[in-house]
Amino acid sequence: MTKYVIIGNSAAAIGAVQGIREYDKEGGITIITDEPHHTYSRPLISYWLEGKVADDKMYYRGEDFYKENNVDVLFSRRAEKIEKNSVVLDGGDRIAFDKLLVATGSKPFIPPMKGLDKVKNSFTFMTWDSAKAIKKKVKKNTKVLIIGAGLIGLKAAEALHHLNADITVVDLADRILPSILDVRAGEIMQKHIESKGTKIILNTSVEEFSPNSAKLTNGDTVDFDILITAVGVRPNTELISEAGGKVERGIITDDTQLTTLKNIYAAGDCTVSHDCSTDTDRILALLPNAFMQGEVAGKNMAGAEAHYQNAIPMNAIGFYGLHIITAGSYDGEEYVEEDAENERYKKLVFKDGLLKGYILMGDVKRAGIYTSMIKERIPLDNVDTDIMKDSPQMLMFGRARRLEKLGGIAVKE
Amino acid sequence: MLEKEGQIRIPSGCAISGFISRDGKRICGDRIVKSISYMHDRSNGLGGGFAGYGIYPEYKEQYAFHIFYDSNDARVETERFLDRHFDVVNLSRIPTRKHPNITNEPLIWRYFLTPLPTKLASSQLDEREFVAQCVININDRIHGSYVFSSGKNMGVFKAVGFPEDVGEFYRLDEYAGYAWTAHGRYPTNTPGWWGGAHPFALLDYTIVHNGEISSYDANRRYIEMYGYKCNLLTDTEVITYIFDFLNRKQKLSFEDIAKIIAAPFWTEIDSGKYSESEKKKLKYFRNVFSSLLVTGPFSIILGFDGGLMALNDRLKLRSMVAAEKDDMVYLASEECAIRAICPDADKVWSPRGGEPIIVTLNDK
Amino acid sequence: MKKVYVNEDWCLACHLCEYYCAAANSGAPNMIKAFAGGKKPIPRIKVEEGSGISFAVQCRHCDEPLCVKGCITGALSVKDGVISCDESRCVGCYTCVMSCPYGCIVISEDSKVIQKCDLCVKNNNGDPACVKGCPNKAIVLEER
Amino acid sequence: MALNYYQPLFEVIRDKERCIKCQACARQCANLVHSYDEELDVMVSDPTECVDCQRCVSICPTRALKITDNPNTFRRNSNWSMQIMTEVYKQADSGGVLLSAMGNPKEYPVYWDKILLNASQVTNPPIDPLREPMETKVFLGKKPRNVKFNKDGTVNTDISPTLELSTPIMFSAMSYGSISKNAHESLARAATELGIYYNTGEGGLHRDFYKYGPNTIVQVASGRFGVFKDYLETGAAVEIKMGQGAKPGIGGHLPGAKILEDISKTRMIPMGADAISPAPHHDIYSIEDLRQLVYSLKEATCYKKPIIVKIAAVHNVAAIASGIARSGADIIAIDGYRGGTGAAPTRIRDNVGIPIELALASVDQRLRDEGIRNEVSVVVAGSVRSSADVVKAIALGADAVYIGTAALLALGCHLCRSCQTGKCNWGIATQRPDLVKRLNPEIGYKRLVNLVHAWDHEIKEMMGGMGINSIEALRGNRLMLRGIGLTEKELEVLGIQHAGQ
Repeated sequence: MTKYVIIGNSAAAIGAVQGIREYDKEGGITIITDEPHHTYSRPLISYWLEGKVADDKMYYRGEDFYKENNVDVLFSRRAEKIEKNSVVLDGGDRIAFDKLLVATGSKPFIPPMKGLDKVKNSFTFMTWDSAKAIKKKVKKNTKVLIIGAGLIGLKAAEALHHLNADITVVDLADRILPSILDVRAGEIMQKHIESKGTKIILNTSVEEFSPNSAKLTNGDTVDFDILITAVGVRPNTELISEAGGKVERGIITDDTQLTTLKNIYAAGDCTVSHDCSTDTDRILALLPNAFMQGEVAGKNMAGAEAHYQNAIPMNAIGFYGLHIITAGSYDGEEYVEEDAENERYKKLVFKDGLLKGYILMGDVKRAGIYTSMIKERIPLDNVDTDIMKDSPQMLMFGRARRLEKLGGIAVKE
Repeated sequence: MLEKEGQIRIPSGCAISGFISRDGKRICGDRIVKSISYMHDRSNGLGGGFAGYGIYPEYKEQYAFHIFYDSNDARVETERFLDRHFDVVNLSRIPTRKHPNITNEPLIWRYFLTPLPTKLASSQLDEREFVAQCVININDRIHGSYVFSSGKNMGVFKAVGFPEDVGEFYRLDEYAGYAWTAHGRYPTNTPGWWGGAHPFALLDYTIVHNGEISSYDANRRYIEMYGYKCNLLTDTEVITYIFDFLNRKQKLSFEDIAKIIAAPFWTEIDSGKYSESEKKKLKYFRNVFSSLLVTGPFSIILGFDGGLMALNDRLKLRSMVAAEKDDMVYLASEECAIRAICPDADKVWSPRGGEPIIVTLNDK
Repeated sequence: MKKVYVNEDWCLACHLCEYYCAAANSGAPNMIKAFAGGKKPIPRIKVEEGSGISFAVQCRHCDEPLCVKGCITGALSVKDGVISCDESRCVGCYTCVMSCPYGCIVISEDSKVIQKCDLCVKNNNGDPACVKGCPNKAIVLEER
Repeated sequence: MALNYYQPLFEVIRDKERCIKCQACARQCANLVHSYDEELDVMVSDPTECVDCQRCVSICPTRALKITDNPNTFRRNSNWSMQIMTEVYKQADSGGVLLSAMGNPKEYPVYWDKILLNASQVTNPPIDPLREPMETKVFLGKKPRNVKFNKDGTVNTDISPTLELSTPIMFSAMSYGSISKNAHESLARAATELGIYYNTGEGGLHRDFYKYGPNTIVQVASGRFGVFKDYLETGAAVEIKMGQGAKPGIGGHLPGAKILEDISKTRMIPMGADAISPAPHHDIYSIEDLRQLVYSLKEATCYKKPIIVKIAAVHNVAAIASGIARSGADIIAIDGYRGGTGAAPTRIRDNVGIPIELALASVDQRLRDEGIRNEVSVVVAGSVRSSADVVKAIALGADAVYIGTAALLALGCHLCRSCQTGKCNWGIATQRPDLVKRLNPEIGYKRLVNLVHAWDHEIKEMMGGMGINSIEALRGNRLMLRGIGLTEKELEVLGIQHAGQ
């Protein structure tokens, strides 16, 4: 019987359990997690904070999940290091493995900021516990300063907005959500968020913190009751690097999710993925990506053969009720439709005869059809581009693809 | 006034019986009378009759015509016709015995005839066809005259009454033949007419029949295309003509005729029990002679020169029992009619629907 | 497993599948009530049409469902080959909308959750309403 | 036109309580009767072009629609009916011949409905078709006069070419062109599954349907469309069409607009050219000429296929049939005056020809009187509407029947009788691709199979009741028929007695 050990208890870990159990119903699986919770969905913490999701809906899988899949979970234990075929836990316990998955995710990055140590109510926003800590401190009109206008910072802002907090977001960059939106979409979104009463200050950083205020580089001073730092994340790669595995910006794996170490796999936000829209290696810290990597890792760990391919950056997210779906890269020829008044924006990016990326804001219906074009690299020659530009629909594809996909009939075009 | 056979189609139920000595032993007519009398309740007194084969050895080369006349005029006209077409070797009234239950008898005459060679030659017909045409002519054209028996060395005796009374009336104890058939009739809604009693005969073919065929008009309209006239509108008449047509004219064997009249079902034909050539033949028959398929319940005994044949409809909707004892074969609607004259049969069985029993003289 | 397939050769673009779907999933006892008072319940099937071609598109119930794999809450799951959504667990993030290659994840009227074809296993219809309602067998439920 | 002399025939009634504005009616009406007014958010209708084909009524998911007669009336007049007046107005407008489609709708007597069937009671048992075999197989073709024997004394079973039918029903001739490819496919597939035959009509045979050849009767008509070697060889039998019940004495005309690519190829005429079938075959001006064509076709098909001659039922049909029976033809098809058509001049359709029941009775009797009934099989057509009509036809003497209108009804036709417009909303009598696709042959053929199976069941029930367990014993069995409400003369022609006799 194979002994499986998984470090981590989030999407990649759960994907691995499902992947393993597809092929191996017998082998023992042990999950090591430094959190005390049944597996929960990390992206839901903002919904929890907002009050939209109750405690019992936070869980990523049902409460019988471990039992049904015959998984032992060691809660609130840290994996300190990997030695030979064992994981060494805090306190020195050793867990032997035949196959190991490192799904350690990432941690918030806190840049050095002057006076930060004086701030009493300083938080990050990555875990359920961090959200719980924030919730305790927030009441109506609580003044909140958020450093970082990226996905995490603005998701936190949205949640706190629903709790009627008084929010200011500060970012060094010249626009919000620079990792997923282009300039114009960023402007529309910024206007939308500001219209809801959230203050956004760009091109600015904190010069110095006092316990309840921050002096900004633009000369203003912002008072706050609590501070949330959300400027970025760093992958947890130490276990692998210390064990001698290859690590660059994240853990390096092949497309079976095997690290450079024998029998040791890695998946999720701690790894480097291959972005097929740009043909570059990068960290794709996305839940779907983590789950599918974990699942591929699990299948391979159980002796099946699986490969993880066609990964691309993509995000489906909404802020203050305005939805956006984006995917791929924005490097190429652009097709843009904009209706700023109705907060609608569409950008399609083409390169090398392929759809490479898109931004949909406001009307995001059927966006997955565009996603599939990027991931499957469907040549634009085979597509009616006028129909495609109008809206994502199956009609733009040739009859053969329609027959195959919708009629279940394989036909040569 | 009630209409008689020929004016209206009258369905009827019945009793039939028959036997044959394969060795050709001549058996007294009282045996068949005894046999049929045991099925008294299957008749209602409105018709009974007999056919005997081998009863006229002294005139076996002549056609024996038995004729009913309603009047002397009819007899005169008929005899004129006969004289024109035949050499009349002998003529006489058929001897009868007065019987309290047999009344309203017509004039009953018998003639032994040979076709006139000149007439036969000029008709360009074969002899039997010539005789058959003459019979049909008399029956169709001469009012009050009805030829009810016209074969060689055989004769039909029939009347309105219970069959045992009819047998006595015709003094059958004075005849002997190698084969006999008998019929007791149960017509519905008619007083019965002497001519309508069974057996029905043409040349040496006689039919006694129990049943009511549903294919009647299909059969009739087909057979009438070939010169037959179904004057009586009875099942027996049309069945007799079918046998005459298929056997005498189409030269088909009695075995094959059974495959036409009581054709196997398609499911049976296709069941694989037949050889390819047999299957082909069955299909051919069902195609070519489809209009001669007889449906509805029937059990018949066909008498012919030298043999008897019994046949049931293919669903066997009418009873029919057969028995064997030495050279004798017995056929009857009910077993009692056989036991009455052959209490110790070697074998008694019930033939299946559509399965013919054909018995011929050993020297034939 | 039996799945719904469409044959565009027989699609008449009558759009009745959309109405049968919407009514079946509306919770109303019949179609008239489902649309009464100007209500427009949203179907989980969509007829696409253009240049003489038309066909209905609905969830393919993929063997490797990207929507389920990507779902951040676990609201989407596969049971006996049927992919369905537990709307009480959906937060309306639309990750599935982003993932589905056929555009078959539908956004609810109030934009709060997603809805999708579950082959009518939940709405007491028994058979998929679109299949039953298609007048020309352009939509069939078959084992292939 | 500023003055409307005549009014729409129909009225659209929409129940607003039930209508959900799904617009299915608007999307399905080729006559553009329904439409959706987006501004007012209401469905509206203009009945001017409505033909009462019932497509919208059938497809409406909430049964919100009804089509009724327009209650508007002209002043009542028993002589000048509204229809006659309307026709006068139309002709005054157009100066043209009035065209109609499908069979004669006038109130002439329907003899089928004046004939009753027999059943067994007491003296002869009815047969239960669920318990006992009940046979409906028939053969069509010439029967030998005499049995021939081989040298070894066995029966020689060689026989003229024969059609074998599992049940005595075939699909009438309907050309590709007058009906759609999908309608043809439905008929062809159904005939194949049923073990019967369908008939190409005079429009040739589409290449896609050659595979159904063993169940196909190919027709040769006066226009000779699509007739060539492969065509003749592919069919199971060849039918010479001399006439059609709906329009005896005149030919046909398929407008060039319907001669699209496939039809042009199949008919072997240029695209867009009118397909005109002359009234006579110009090589047949006499019965001798017909005999020549019969034998030409036999030669062309190596004497392997039965030749059918189809005629319209006209006054001297019995004599004509007798001539055909002696012409070498194997089967005579007679089409009564209620037979359908894709287009016929109204006056011809409604006033020419005689009822099939009378024609059949006299033809069957005539052939028997002449002793030549076995020279040919007799197939009748022209409004055989039910299994009871089939049973009556067989008992009168037919070997089999052709059904056309009933088959089209199975495919959805609602007898709006507007085939000639080419806008059949049921996808049957049209070549418009968007309409043609409305008839999915997968559905169509099953409905035809269902119909014929149902009739076959009913035929067996009726036969069983009569104590007949094989259809051949019913053929010509007129004793099983009685007339009701018929005159002596009618009874005499039909060769049946009156009920009660």
